[in-house]
Amino acid sequence: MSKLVTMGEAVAELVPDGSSVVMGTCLESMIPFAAGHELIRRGRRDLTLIGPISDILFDQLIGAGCVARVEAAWVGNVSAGLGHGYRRAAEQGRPRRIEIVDHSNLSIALGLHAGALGVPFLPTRSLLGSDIAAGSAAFEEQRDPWSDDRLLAVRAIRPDIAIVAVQRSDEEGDAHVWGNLGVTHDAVMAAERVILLAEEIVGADEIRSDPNRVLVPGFRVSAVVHSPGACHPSPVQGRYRRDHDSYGAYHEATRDEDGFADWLREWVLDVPDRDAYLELLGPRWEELRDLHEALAAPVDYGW
Amino acid sequence: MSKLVTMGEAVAELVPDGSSVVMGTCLESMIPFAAGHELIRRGRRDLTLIGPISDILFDQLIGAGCVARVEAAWVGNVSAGLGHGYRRAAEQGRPRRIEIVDHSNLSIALGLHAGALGVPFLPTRSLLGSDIAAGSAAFEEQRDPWSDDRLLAVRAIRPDIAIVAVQRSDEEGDAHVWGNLGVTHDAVMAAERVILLAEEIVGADEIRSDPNRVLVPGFRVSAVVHSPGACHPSPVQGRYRRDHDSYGAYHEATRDEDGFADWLREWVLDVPDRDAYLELLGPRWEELRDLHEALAAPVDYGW
Amino acid sequence: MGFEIGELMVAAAAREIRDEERVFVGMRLPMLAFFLARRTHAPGTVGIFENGVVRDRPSPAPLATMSDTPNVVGALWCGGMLEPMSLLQRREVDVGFIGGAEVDRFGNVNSSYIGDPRRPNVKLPGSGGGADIASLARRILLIMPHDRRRLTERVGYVTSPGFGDGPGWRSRVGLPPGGPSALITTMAVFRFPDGEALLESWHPGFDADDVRRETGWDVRLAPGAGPTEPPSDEDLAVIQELDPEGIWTRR
Amino acid sequence: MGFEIGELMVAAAAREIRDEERVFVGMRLPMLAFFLARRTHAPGTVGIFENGVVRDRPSPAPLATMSDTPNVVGALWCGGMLEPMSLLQRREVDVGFIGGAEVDRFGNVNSSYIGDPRRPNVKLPGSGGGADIASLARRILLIMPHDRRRLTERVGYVTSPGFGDGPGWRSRVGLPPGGPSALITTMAVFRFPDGEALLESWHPGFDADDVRRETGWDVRLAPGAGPTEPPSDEDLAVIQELDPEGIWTRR
Repeated sequence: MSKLVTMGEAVAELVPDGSSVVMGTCLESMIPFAAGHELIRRGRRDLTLIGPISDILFDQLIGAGCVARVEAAWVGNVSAGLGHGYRRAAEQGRPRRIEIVDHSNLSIALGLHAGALGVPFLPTRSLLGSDIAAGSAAFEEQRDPWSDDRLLAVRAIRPDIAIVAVQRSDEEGDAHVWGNLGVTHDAVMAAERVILLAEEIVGADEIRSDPNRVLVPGFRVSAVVHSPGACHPSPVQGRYRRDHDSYGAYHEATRDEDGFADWLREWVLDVPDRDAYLELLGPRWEELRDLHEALAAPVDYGW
Repeated sequence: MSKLVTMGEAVAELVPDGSSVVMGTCLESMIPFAAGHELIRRGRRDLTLIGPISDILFDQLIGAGCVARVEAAWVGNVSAGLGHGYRRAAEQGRPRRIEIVDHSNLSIALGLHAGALGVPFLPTRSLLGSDIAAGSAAFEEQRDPWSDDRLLAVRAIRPDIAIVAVQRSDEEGDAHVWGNLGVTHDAVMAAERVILLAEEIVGADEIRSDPNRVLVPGFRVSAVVHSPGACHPSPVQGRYRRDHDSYGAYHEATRDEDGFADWLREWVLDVPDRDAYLELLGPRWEELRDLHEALAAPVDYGW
Repeated sequence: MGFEIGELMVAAAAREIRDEERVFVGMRLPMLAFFLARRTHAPGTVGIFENGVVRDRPSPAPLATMSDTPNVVGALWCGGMLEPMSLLQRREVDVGFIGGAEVDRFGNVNSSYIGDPRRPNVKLPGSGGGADIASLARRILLIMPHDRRRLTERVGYVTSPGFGDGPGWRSRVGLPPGGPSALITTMAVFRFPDGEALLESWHPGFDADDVRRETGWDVRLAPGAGPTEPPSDEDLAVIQELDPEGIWTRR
Repeated sequence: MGFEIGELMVAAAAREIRDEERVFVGMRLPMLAFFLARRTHAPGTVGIFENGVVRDRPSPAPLATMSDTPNVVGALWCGGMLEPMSLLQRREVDVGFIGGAEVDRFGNVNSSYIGDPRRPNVKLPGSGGGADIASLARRILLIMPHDRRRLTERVGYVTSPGFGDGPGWRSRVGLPPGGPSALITTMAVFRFPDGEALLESWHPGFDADDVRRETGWDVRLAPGAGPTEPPSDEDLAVIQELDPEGIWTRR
């Protein structure tokens, strides 16, 4: 049964106001910017954003006023450092106050892993003595029942929805993904609903030819959006490179609120969909897709 | 730096008497029988065997008197049911008494996963009320700090050594493996030392062409043994099928201790190495390797 | 009777699977039941194997174990054991199959020890994934040969927990809701409406008294108990296609 | 002076890496230091990136982030984040690099909040993996710009724990042994023999008093303190090969 929908349909039906959304699960690559921009265009409000290192995607959604709460290890601009949108919200409450639940990369990975495993928490030896854990509802100190060692229990994170990008998917949501995967697998297993942004839609037999590379059984996927270029300016292995200049330009353009508003209009609000966005990029988009081939060695699942 | 050694060298140097050894990590496939037979030939004693479902490998080692302790979810003969060697040891203490630490598949997977993650335990909702957990040193009841729900803490398992088979490896232990993987990844990460049995030795560039398919960073591997056919009679995806008849024949031949001794002599003690073993199989070995090809779809890691 | 008991058991088990359900599939009869359900009334089911395979089509060749090479080919997903087990623990598995050496009136299963575990008369292979399926699936189906020594008042060792000592036990020990919904034997089908086995039907060639004689507890009838519904012609055609040599259903 | 401070910092950091060590590699100067060490005295080191990449050769093209496409190509291993983090937690990572906005006399790092966290003057991006590296690596190397406001007596918020309030603190709170072994700044190198920063060396163009003036705590000298060893010609040649446009070392 095909789960193919447009980005607009996916966001409209699966991401209501107030949803908790995990994105940016591969860290600096495969960030689903196209979905974030659609959330902004639809004026989503009171979202909880969850992710290890979201690069500028979270900054954009926060700056656009979509976000009530952030659970993350790092929010900023990987190329330029600080994120102005995040800072304005955290420091001045503009455009609105946000609640921040601080994590480290390991603790957010463990929270999602607990959600994926179906247990209420997972223990770690990290963050003991860090102010990240002190007084946070995401953590509880506990003891190892055998050694009595101190441990930190990281509470399970179960997002309402995971939005992740994949290189190729069939129409039912059986998908191949490759490259650095970050917390993608656990995010998709922990979330109640999953939207895949697929660079390419392929036949089911192509996916089934390599079941070890399948992200997640398709029955955990709610919707598949065919959205080539969905991750620009972040990279997708085998599809396009990172557009470093975009990050610098965003940093410069969004130093103040007026600049942010202008940036948002130019790149999000006045852009109807991803195709129009890619057109706006001009010849740069072609250049970013001019890659050196690097084919994986053949694998025979012979039986 | 090459880690290539013979099976004899690997077992002699890395698996002393008294070692705890995890094997059979893929469940019914890729069981490292060749390594088990070498352990028997070298007269290893007081081993602890760890694995979910070991099929007849554990039965053979127990029957040969190599084993002091078994930590497993299931020990027997998947084709025929009960394992006579295991029964004789557990019921009559012959050839020696063994200690049995009962697990379920999930609990042994979690024990190894805890070892892999570097935490002293992992919580589960399984096995509450099962006699497997009652009074076992492998488990402690605990409570979720948030909901106060009952949970079972599964103690970390950190084997001295993991012996696993792979389809192909380079000389440094960077290896590709495919098919159903069971607890292989966690076993290799949890163990202090790792021996890989490689069906094929390939160049480093072949492995590096597909880093997502690499089992484990090579620095966790202590030794690589080039041992085609190491898993017979269990199957290896893309290499050979399961030899079902061997399991039935073993079951019939080992009903009593004399029969077991005869079987052991014929298939292990009088067989100097794996090449001789495969010769003993005769034309059957050729037939088992006559497979239907099933190639994975190409993947481009283009950059 | 134009069919074997094995075929009837497969058809009876298949009827327990509803469309779109996620099924923890064992080998032999359960696997046939799963694919029969898929081919008849439940085309949207998905099968999950604990070795790390998820699939919805029969494998291209018959299987003796779930890790045989044909089971990976054409799979929807393939990886490690923790993922299928996590689906269970997240309560996303609707139904799982369990066998065992002994079962009792409350659906508890022993597949570990006959006699004192410290010096057993018989050491059975153990849980495998059975105890996890029994703990965590939303409901389980028990498949067993019918024998007075196997269907016993109280198992000596609970490998795979059913309803313990009766209503309320699962939540008291911390287990999620679940437990056996049916016990399908070579003679009969039992149900567990309140945690205790009630005889629902007996297979062709047997009656309730036969079942009583071969059961180790005091058999009580479910309301409306009667003969087991035989497999349909369609069921039989599909089963014979899935198991052409009758290895599992006709030996 | 025939080199830039960035090049000196890279060479100084590289000298901290011993052969065969497993290094948690950050971007920029730490990555250059790792590959410099590999090319000179430590050919057996392996680099681990928290996004799931393990590699021992420089990527085929320069990286701005660890998830750039060239970093995956030719990697020894690539997967999820939990695996590199588990190597840390299993204490198999010998050395990790950390930066941050503020560091104090006991090597605690703040990369979260300047001012009251509930109403911060500056909201910094946060830990990323820094707090985990600081908690779990066998030792860490701190790399920072030298500035009196950044090298402060006591950080207002401990993102990445160093030695807390001094000797014994790590074990008291439950952290494994570890903590900073060196703080390499744009002016100087400090060591932490007993959990407290001692000035070991000052870079060319500076002396101990310059460092004192630009440091927010009362600077104490390590025994034998003196000028920082400059990069060798070989160091400089390799650095210039790794960073031909001087993006990180010369901007």
